[in-house]
Amino acid sequence: MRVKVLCFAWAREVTGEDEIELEIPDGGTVADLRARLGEEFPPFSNRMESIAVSVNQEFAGDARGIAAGDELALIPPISGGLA
Amino acid sequence: MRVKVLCFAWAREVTGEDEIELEIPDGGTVADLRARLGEEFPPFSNRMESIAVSVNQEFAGDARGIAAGDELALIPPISGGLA
Amino acid sequence: MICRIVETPIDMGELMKHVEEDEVGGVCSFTGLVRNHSRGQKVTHLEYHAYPGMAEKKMRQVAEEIEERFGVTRLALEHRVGTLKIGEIAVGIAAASAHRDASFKACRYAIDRIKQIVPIWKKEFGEDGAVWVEECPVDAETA
Amino acid sequence: MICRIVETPIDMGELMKHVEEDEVGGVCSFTGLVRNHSRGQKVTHLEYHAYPGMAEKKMRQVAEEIEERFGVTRLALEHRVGTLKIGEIAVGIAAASAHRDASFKACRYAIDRIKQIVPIWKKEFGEDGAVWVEECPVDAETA
Repeated sequence: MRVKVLCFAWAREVTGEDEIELEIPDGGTVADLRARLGEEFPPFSNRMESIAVSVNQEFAGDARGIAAGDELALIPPISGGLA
Repeated sequence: MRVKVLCFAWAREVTGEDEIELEIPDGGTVADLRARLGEEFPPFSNRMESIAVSVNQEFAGDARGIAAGDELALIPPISGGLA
Repeated sequence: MICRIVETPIDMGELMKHVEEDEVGGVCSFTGLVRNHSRGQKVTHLEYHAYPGMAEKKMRQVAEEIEERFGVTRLALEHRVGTLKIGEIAVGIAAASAHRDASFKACRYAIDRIKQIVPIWKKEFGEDGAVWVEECPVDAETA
Repeated sequence: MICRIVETPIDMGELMKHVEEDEVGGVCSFTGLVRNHSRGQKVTHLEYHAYPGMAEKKMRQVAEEIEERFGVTRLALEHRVGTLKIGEIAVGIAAASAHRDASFKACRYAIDRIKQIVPIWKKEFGEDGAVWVEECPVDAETA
Protein backbone atom coordinates (compact mmCIF):
# COMPACT_ATOMS: atom_id res chain seq x y z
CA MET A 1 0.00 0.00 0.00
CA ARG A 2 1.00 3.59 -0.51
CA VAL A 3 1.34 5.70 2.66
CA LYS A 4 1.94 9.39 3.25
CA VAL A 5 4.65 10.37 5.72
CA LEU A 6 5.10 13.83 7.24
CA CYS A 7 8.68 15.14 7.39
CA PHE A 8 9.97 17.64 9.92
CA ALA A 9 13.18 19.57 10.52
CA TRP A 10 16.25 17.69 9.27
CA ALA A 11 14.06 14.97 7.75
CA ARG A 12 12.27 17.62 5.72
CA GLU A 13 15.57 18.89 4.39
CA VAL A 14 16.60 15.39 3.33
CA THR A 15 13.37 14.70 1.45
CA GLY A 16 12.83 18.26 0.28
CA GLU A 17 9.12 17.83 1.01
CA ASP A 18 6.70 18.37 3.91
CA GLU A 19 5.15 15.03 3.03
CA ILE A 20 6.41 12.06 1.03
CA GLU A 21 4.71 8.92 -0.23
CA LEU A 22 6.22 5.47 0.24
CA GLU A 23 5.14 2.03 -0.91
CA ILE A 24 5.10 -0.55 1.89
CA PRO A 25 3.62 -4.07 2.03
CA ASP A 26 -0.05 -4.34 3.02
CA GLY A 27 -0.08 -5.13 6.76
CA GLY A 28 3.42 -3.65 6.99
CA THR A 29 5.08 -2.27 10.10
CA VAL A 30 7.22 0.68 11.11
CA ALA A 31 10.24 -1.53 10.34
CA ASP A 32 9.02 -1.91 6.75
CA LEU A 33 8.56 1.84 6.55
CA ARG A 34 12.12 2.40 7.73
CA ALA A 35 13.52 -0.08 5.22
CA ARG A 36 11.73 1.61 2.34
CA LEU A 37 12.75 5.05 3.59
CA GLY A 38 16.43 4.08 3.61
CA GLU A 39 16.18 2.80 0.06
CA GLU A 40 14.52 5.89 -1.32
CA PHE A 41 16.50 8.42 0.71
CA PRO A 42 19.99 7.02 1.48
CA PRO A 43 20.91 9.88 3.91
CA PHE A 44 18.48 8.31 6.39
CA SER A 45 20.29 4.96 6.37
CA ASN A 46 23.27 6.23 8.34
CA ARG A 47 21.20 7.68 11.12
CA MET A 48 18.03 5.67 11.10
CA GLU A 49 18.32 5.03 14.84
CA SER A 50 18.12 8.74 15.62
CA ILE A 51 14.86 9.17 13.67
CA ALA A 52 11.69 8.28 15.53
CA VAL A 53 8.47 7.36 13.74
CA SER A 54 5.06 8.40 14.95
CA VAL A 55 1.78 6.73 14.05
CA ASN A 56 -1.34 8.80 14.64
CA GLN A 57 0.67 11.25 16.75
CA GLU A 58 2.12 8.62 19.08
CA PHE A 59 5.71 7.42 18.96
CA ALA A 60 5.84 3.88 17.63
CA GLY A 61 8.31 1.01 17.91
CA ASP A 62 9.43 -0.95 14.85
CA ALA A 63 6.88 -3.73 15.44
CA ARG A 64 3.92 -1.35 15.24
CA GLY A 65 1.60 -2.21 12.36
CA ILE A 66 0.57 0.46 9.88
CA ALA A 67 -2.95 0.70 8.49
CA ALA A 68 -4.13 2.64 5.47
CA GLY A 69 -4.98 6.19 6.47
CA ASP A 70 -2.69 6.29 9.53
CA GLU A 71 -1.00 9.65 10.10
CA LEU A 72 2.71 8.86 9.87
CA ALA A 73 5.64 11.16 10.59
CA LEU A 74 9.45 11.17 10.75
CA ILE A 75 10.66 12.75 13.99
CA PRO A 76 14.34 13.76 14.07
CA PRO A 77 15.93 14.41 17.48
CA ILE A 78 13.88 17.16 19.10
CA SER A 79 15.16 20.37 20.61
CA GLY A 80 12.17 22.16 22.07
CA GLY A 81 12.34 23.59 25.57
CA LEU A 82 16.08 23.91 25.47
CA ALA A 83 17.78 26.28 27.82
CA MET B 1 28.03 44.74 82.81
CA ARG B 2 24.59 45.75 81.67
CA VAL B 3 23.61 44.73 78.11
CA LYS B 4 20.63 45.51 75.94
CA VAL B 5 18.91 42.63 74.17
CA LEU B 6 16.44 42.97 71.29
CA CYS B 7 13.36 40.75 71.49
CA PHE B 8 11.36 39.50 68.49
CA ALA B 9 8.15 37.56 67.90
CA TRP B 10 7.39 35.12 70.72
CA ALA B 11 10.35 36.42 72.75
CA ARG B 12 8.88 39.90 72.57
CA GLU B 13 5.59 38.63 73.92
CA VAL B 14 7.34 36.94 76.85
CA THR B 15 9.29 40.04 77.86
CA GLY B 16 6.61 42.53 76.85
CA GLU B 17 9.35 44.77 75.45
CA ASP B 18 11.15 45.33 72.15
CA GLU B 19 14.36 45.57 74.13
CA ILE B 20 15.33 44.40 77.61
CA GLU B 21 18.38 45.02 79.77
CA LEU B 22 20.23 42.22 81.54
CA GLU B 23 23.18 42.19 83.95
CA ILE B 24 25.90 39.71 82.95
CA PRO B 25 29.49 39.28 84.20
CA ASP B 26 32.18 41.42 82.51
CA GLY B 27 33.77 39.19 79.86
CA GLY B 28 30.61 37.07 79.90
CA THR B 29 29.40 34.80 77.11
CA VAL B 30 26.17 33.92 75.39
CA ALA B 31 25.82 31.10 77.94
CA ASP B 32 25.88 33.71 80.75
CA LEU B 33 23.26 35.72 78.89
CA ARG B 34 21.02 32.66 78.60
CA ALA B 35 21.39 31.86 82.31
CA ARG B 36 20.40 35.39 83.30
CA LEU B 37 17.51 35.39 80.81
CA GLY B 38 16.07 32.21 82.30
CA GLU B 39 16.22 33.69 85.80
CA GLU B 40 14.51 36.93 84.87
CA PHE B 41 11.95 35.44 82.50
CA PRO B 42 11.12 31.85 83.53
CA PRO B 43 9.07 31.09 80.35
CA PHE B 44 12.37 31.02 78.44
CA SER B 45 13.81 28.27 80.66
CA ASN B 46 11.60 25.55 79.22
CA ARG B 47 12.48 26.29 75.65
CA MET B 48 15.88 27.86 75.81
CA GLU B 49 17.21 25.46 73.15
CA SER B 50 14.75 26.74 70.59
CA ILE B 51 15.85 30.36 71.06
CA ALA B 52 18.93 31.45 69.12
CA VAL B 53 21.04 34.41 70.17
CA SER B 54 22.64 36.80 67.73
CA VAL B 55 25.62 39.04 68.41
CA ASN B 56 26.07 41.95 66.02
CA GLN B 57 23.60 40.37 63.61
CA GLU B 58 25.34 36.99 63.43
CA PHE B 59 24.07 33.85 65.12
CA ALA B 60 26.31 32.96 68.05
CA GLY B 61 27.08 29.77 69.95
CA ASP B 62 27.09 29.66 73.75
CA ALA B 63 30.87 30.13 73.97
CA ARG B 64 30.78 33.43 72.11
CA GLY B 65 32.05 36.33 74.28
CA ILE B 66 29.98 39.46 74.67
CA ALA B 67 31.53 42.93 74.72
CA ALA B 68 29.94 46.19 75.87
CA GLY B 69 28.04 47.77 73.00
CA ASP B 70 27.43 44.53 71.10
CA GLU B 71 24.03 44.37 69.40
CA LEU B 72 22.32 41.36 71.01
CA ALA B 73 19.03 39.73 70.04
CA LEU B 74 16.79 36.79 70.95
CA ILE B 75 15.74 34.86 67.83
CA PRO B 76 12.79 32.47 68.27
CA PRO B 77 12.27 29.79 65.59
CA ILE B 78 11.85 31.64 62.32
CA SER B 79 9.07 31.26 59.80
CA GLY B 80 9.89 33.49 56.86
CA GLY B 81 9.67 32.18 53.33
CA LEU B 82 7.15 29.54 54.27
CA ALA B 83 5.00 28.02 51.58
CA MET C 1 -4.58 23.94 32.90
CA ILE C 2 -2.81 25.48 29.93
CA CYS C 3 -0.93 23.30 27.40
CA ARG C 4 -0.34 25.16 24.19
CA ILE C 5 1.88 26.04 21.29
CA VAL C 6 1.78 29.76 20.51
CA GLU C 7 3.09 31.99 17.75
CA THR C 8 3.01 35.17 19.83
CA PRO C 9 5.17 36.26 22.80
CA ILE C 10 4.80 34.24 26.00
CA ASP C 11 3.59 36.19 29.03
CA MET C 12 4.98 34.59 32.18
CA GLY C 13 2.78 36.75 34.39
CA GLU C 14 -0.29 35.31 32.68
CA LEU C 15 0.92 31.72 33.17
CA MET C 16 1.72 32.35 36.83
CA LYS C 17 -1.65 34.04 37.43
CA HIS C 18 -3.37 31.11 35.76
CA VAL C 19 -2.09 28.59 38.32
CA GLU C 20 -2.70 30.70 41.44
CA GLU C 21 -5.64 30.36 43.76
CA ASP C 22 -6.32 30.70 47.47
CA GLU C 23 -5.14 27.20 48.36
CA VAL C 24 -1.85 27.66 46.60
CA GLY C 25 1.21 28.30 48.74
CA GLY C 26 3.95 28.07 46.18
CA VAL C 27 4.36 28.74 42.48
CA CYS C 28 7.50 27.65 40.69
CA SER C 29 8.09 28.96 37.20
CA PHE C 30 10.65 28.34 34.51
CA THR C 31 11.37 30.68 31.63
CA GLY C 32 13.49 29.39 28.75
CA LEU C 33 15.07 32.30 26.89
CA VAL C 34 16.92 32.48 23.59
CA ARG C 35 20.61 32.87 24.43
CA ASN C 36 23.10 34.87 22.40
CA HIS C 37 25.50 31.95 22.20
CA SER C 38 25.27 28.21 21.76
CA ARG C 39 28.09 25.66 21.82
CA GLY C 40 30.70 28.39 21.35
CA GLN C 41 28.89 30.08 18.44
CA LYS C 42 27.23 33.47 18.42
CA VAL C 43 23.50 33.16 17.73
CA THR C 44 21.58 35.90 15.93
CA HIS C 45 18.09 34.40 16.09
CA LEU C 46 16.23 31.10 16.15
CA GLU C 47 13.36 29.37 14.50
CA TYR C 48 11.20 26.90 16.37
CA HIS C 49 9.09 24.46 14.40
CA ALA C 50 6.51 22.09 15.86
CA TYR C 51 4.57 19.10 14.61
CA PRO C 52 1.11 20.68 14.81
CA GLY C 53 -1.37 18.66 16.82
CA MET C 54 1.13 16.14 18.12
CA ALA C 55 3.14 18.80 20.00
CA GLU C 56 0.14 19.92 22.05
CA LYS C 57 -0.95 16.31 22.51
CA LYS C 58 2.44 15.41 24.01
CA MET C 59 2.37 18.53 26.20
CA ARG C 60 -0.93 17.30 27.61
CA GLN C 61 0.74 13.93 28.25
CA VAL C 62 3.47 15.75 30.22
CA ALA C 63 0.76 17.45 32.28
CA GLU C 64 -0.93 14.09 32.97
CA GLU C 65 2.36 12.55 34.06
CA ILE C 66 2.90 15.48 36.43
CA GLU C 67 -0.50 15.00 38.00
CA GLU C 68 0.19 11.28 38.49
CA ARG C 69 3.69 11.75 39.90
CA PHE C 70 3.38 14.87 42.00
CA GLY C 71 -0.35 15.46 42.38
CA VAL C 72 0.05 18.86 40.78
CA THR C 73 -2.90 19.92 38.64
CA ARG C 74 -2.41 23.67 38.55
CA LEU C 75 -0.06 23.82 35.62
CA ALA C 76 0.63 26.03 32.62
CA LEU C 77 2.90 24.94 29.75
CA GLU C 78 3.49 27.14 26.73
CA HIS C 79 5.99 26.78 23.90
CA ARG C 80 6.43 29.36 21.20
CA VAL C 81 7.14 28.60 17.55
CA GLY C 82 8.30 30.81 14.69
CA THR C 83 11.22 33.23 14.58
CA LEU C 84 12.57 34.32 17.97
CA LYS C 85 15.13 36.98 18.78
CA ILE C 86 17.78 36.86 21.53
CA GLY C 87 16.17 37.29 24.94
CA GLU C 88 12.69 36.25 23.82
CA ILE C 89 10.89 33.48 25.66
CA ALA C 90 10.82 30.11 23.91
CA VAL C 91 9.14 28.12 26.67
CA GLY C 92 7.22 29.11 29.79
CA ILE C 93 6.13 26.86 32.65
CA ALA C 94 4.29 27.56 35.88
CA ALA C 95 3.34 24.98 38.50
CA ALA C 96 1.47 25.66 41.72
CA SER C 97 0.83 23.58 44.80
CA ALA C 98 0.04 23.93 48.47
CA HIS C 99 3.67 23.24 49.40
CA ARG C 100 6.79 24.27 47.59
CA ASP C 101 8.40 20.88 47.04
CA ALA C 102 5.74 19.65 44.62
CA SER C 103 5.78 22.90 42.65
CA PHE C 104 9.55 22.67 42.13
CA LYS C 105 9.40 19.01 41.15
CA ALA C 106 6.50 19.58 38.74
CA CYS C 107 8.21 22.51 37.05
CA ARG C 108 11.53 20.71 36.70
CA TYR C 109 9.88 17.55 35.39
CA ALA C 110 7.89 19.60 32.86
CA ILE C 111 10.91 21.22 31.25
CA ASP C 112 12.94 17.99 31.24
CA ARG C 113 10.09 15.95 29.81
CA ILE C 114 9.12 18.54 27.17
CA LYS C 115 12.67 18.22 25.89
CA GLN C 116 12.25 14.46 25.61
CA ILE C 117 8.88 13.94 24.01
CA VAL C 118 7.33 17.10 22.55
CA PRO C 119 8.09 17.25 18.81
CA ILE C 120 9.54 20.74 18.49
CA TRP C 121 12.73 21.58 16.64
CA LYS C 122 15.07 24.52 16.92
CA LYS C 123 17.08 25.94 14.07
CA GLU C 124 19.87 28.27 15.14
CA PHE C 125 21.01 31.10 12.92
CA GLY C 126 24.53 32.40 13.51
CA GLU C 127 27.36 34.07 11.67
CA ASP C 128 28.29 30.77 10.00
CA GLY C 129 24.83 29.93 8.73
CA ALA C 130 21.97 27.90 10.14
CA VAL C 131 21.91 24.53 11.87
CA TRP C 132 19.19 22.26 13.25
CA VAL C 133 19.82 21.64 16.92
CA GLU C 134 19.34 17.93 17.52
CA GLU C 135 19.58 17.26 21.19
CA CYS C 136 17.30 14.41 22.06
CA PRO C 137 16.63 11.39 19.86
CA VAL C 138 13.19 10.19 20.91
CA ASP C 139 13.05 6.81 22.61
CA ALA C 140 9.76 5.32 21.42
CA GLU C 141 9.67 2.98 24.43
CA THR C 142 9.51 5.78 27.02
CA ALA C 143 7.90 8.59 25.05
CA MET D 1 21.48 41.35 42.58
CA ILE D 2 18.47 42.16 44.71
CA CYS D 3 18.30 41.13 48.39
CA ARG D 4 15.68 43.11 50.22
CA ILE D 5 12.89 43.26 52.74
CA VAL D 6 9.94 45.28 51.45
CA GLU D 7 6.73 46.61 52.92
CA THR D 8 4.94 46.94 49.59
CA PRO D 9 3.64 44.24 47.20
CA ILE D 10 6.24 42.05 45.51
CA ASP D 11 6.30 42.25 41.72
CA MET D 12 7.53 38.90 40.34
CA GLY D 13 7.83 40.33 36.84
CA GLU D 14 10.28 42.93 38.13
CA LEU D 15 12.41 40.28 39.88
CA MET D 16 12.44 38.07 36.80
CA LYS D 17 13.34 41.00 34.53
CA HIS D 18 16.13 41.94 36.92
CA VAL D 19 17.95 38.63 36.46
CA GLU D 20 17.57 38.36 32.68
CA GLU D 21 20.24 39.26 30.16
CA ASP D 22 21.41 38.03 26.76
CA GLU D 23 23.58 35.24 28.16
CA VAL D 24 20.78 33.83 30.25
CA GLY D 25 19.07 30.70 28.99
CA GLY D 26 16.88 29.86 31.97
CA VAL D 27 15.12 31.70 34.75
CA CYS D 28 13.58 29.79 37.62
CA SER D 29 11.29 31.67 39.97
CA PHE D 30 9.51 30.85 43.17
CA THR D 31 6.53 32.74 44.52
CA GLY D 32 5.45 32.10 48.11
CA LEU D 33 1.81 33.04 48.59
CA VAL D 34 -0.33 33.40 51.68
CA ARG D 35 -2.58 30.36 51.82
CA ASN D 36 -6.14 30.34 53.12
CA HIS D 37 -5.41 27.43 55.42
CA SER D 38 -2.59 26.28 57.64
CA ARG D 39 -2.37 23.10 59.65
CA GLY D 40 -6.08 22.50 59.37
CA GLN D 41 -7.06 26.03 60.38
CA LYS D 42 -8.63 28.70 58.23
CA VAL D 43 -6.35 31.73 57.94
CA THR D 44 -7.76 35.23 57.49
CA HIS D 45 -4.50 37.16 57.16
CA LEU D 46 -0.88 37.16 58.27
CA GLU D 47 1.69 39.46 59.74
CA TYR D 48 5.35 39.08 58.85
CA HIS D 49 7.93 40.68 61.13
CA ALA D 50 11.65 40.92 60.43
CA TYR D 51 14.73 41.78 62.43
CA PRO D 52 15.67 44.92 60.51
CA GLY D 53 19.23 44.95 59.26
CA MET D 54 19.97 41.35 60.14
CA ALA D 55 17.28 39.97 57.82
CA GLU D 56 18.77 41.65 54.74
CA LYS D 57 22.27 40.75 55.89
CA LYS D 58 21.34 37.07 56.07
CA MET D 59 19.61 37.29 52.68
CA ARG D 60 22.89 38.54 51.23
CA GLN D 61 24.60 35.57 52.89
CA VAL D 62 22.14 33.25 51.11
CA ALA D 63 23.03 34.94 47.81
CA GLU D 64 26.76 34.47 48.50
CA GLU D 65 26.25 30.81 49.29
CA ILE D 66 24.36 30.39 46.01
CA GLU D 67 27.19 31.97 44.05
CA GLU D 68 29.71 29.65 45.74
CA ARG D 69 27.65 26.48 45.29
CA PHE D 70 26.04 26.94 41.91
CA GLY D 71 27.95 29.81 40.28
CA VAL D 72 24.69 31.73 39.98
CA THR D 73 25.08 35.49 40.38
CA ARG D 74 21.92 36.71 38.69
CA LEU D 75 19.62 36.49 41.64
CA ALA D 76 16.73 38.42 43.16
CA LEU D 77 15.40 37.74 46.67
CA GLU D 78 12.57 39.73 48.18
CA HIS D 79 10.59 39.13 51.35
CA ARG D 80 7.65 41.24 52.36
CA VAL D 81 6.81 42.27 55.93
CA GLY D 82 3.68 43.76 57.47
CA THR D 83 0.08 42.61 57.11
CA LEU D 84 -0.64 40.33 54.15
CA LYS D 85 -3.96 39.08 52.85
CA ILE D 86 -4.71 35.63 51.40
CA GLY D 87 -3.15 35.28 47.95
CA GLU D 88 -0.59 38.04 48.44
CA ILE D 89 3.07 37.31 47.84
CA ALA D 90 5.20 36.88 50.96
CA VAL D 91 8.44 35.91 49.27
CA GLY D 92 9.70 36.17 45.70
CA ILE D 93 12.81 34.60 44.22
CA ALA D 94 14.25 34.63 40.72
CA ALA D 95 17.48 32.95 39.64
CA ALA D 96 18.96 32.99 36.14
CA SER D 97 21.76 31.05 34.52
CA ALA D 98 22.97 29.92 31.12
CA HIS D 99 21.57 26.41 31.71
CA ARG D 100 18.46 25.40 33.50
CA ASP D 101 19.88 23.07 36.11
CA ALA D 102 21.74 25.80 37.98
CA SER D 103 18.73 28.13 37.97
CA PHE D 104 16.51 25.45 39.53
CA LYS D 105 19.10 24.55 42.15
CA ALA D 106 19.74 28.20 43.03
CA CYS D 107 16.04 28.99 43.39
CA ARG D 108 15.33 25.92 45.50
CA TYR D 109 18.34 26.53 47.72
CA ALA D 110 17.29 30.16 48.19
CA ILE D 111 13.83 29.37 49.51
CA ASP D 112 15.06 26.51 51.73
CA ARG D 113 17.91 28.55 53.15
CA ILE D 114 15.83 31.70 53.72
CA LYS D 115 13.60 29.53 55.89
CA GLN D 116 16.62 28.43 57.93
CA ILE D 117 18.59 31.58 58.58
CA VAL D 118 16.75 34.80 57.73
CA PRO D 119 15.16 36.21 60.91
CA ILE D 120 11.57 36.72 59.81
CA TRP D 121 8.52 35.61 61.76
CA LYS D 122 5.00 34.91 60.67
CA LYS D 123 1.94 35.47 62.83
CA GLU D 124 -1.19 33.77 61.56
CA PHE D 125 -4.62 35.20 62.25
CA GLY D 126 -7.53 32.83 62.06
CA GLU D 127 -10.98 32.30 63.50
CA ASP D 128 -9.50 31.09 66.79
CA GLY D 129 -7.12 33.99 67.28
CA ALA D 130 -3.51 34.60 66.40
CA VAL D 131 -0.46 32.35 66.67
CA TRP D 132 3.23 32.76 65.96
CA VAL D 133 4.33 30.14 63.45
CA GLU D 134 7.57 28.69 64.71
CA GLU D 135 8.92 26.34 62.12
CA CYS D 136 12.69 26.42 62.23
CA PRO D 137 14.76 26.80 65.38
CA VAL D 138 18.01 28.37 64.21
CA ASP D 139 21.11 26.20 64.50
CA ALA D 140 23.88 28.67 65.33
CA GLU D 141 26.50 26.23 64.04
CA THR D 142 25.20 26.18 60.47
CA ALA D 143 23.50 29.56 60.20
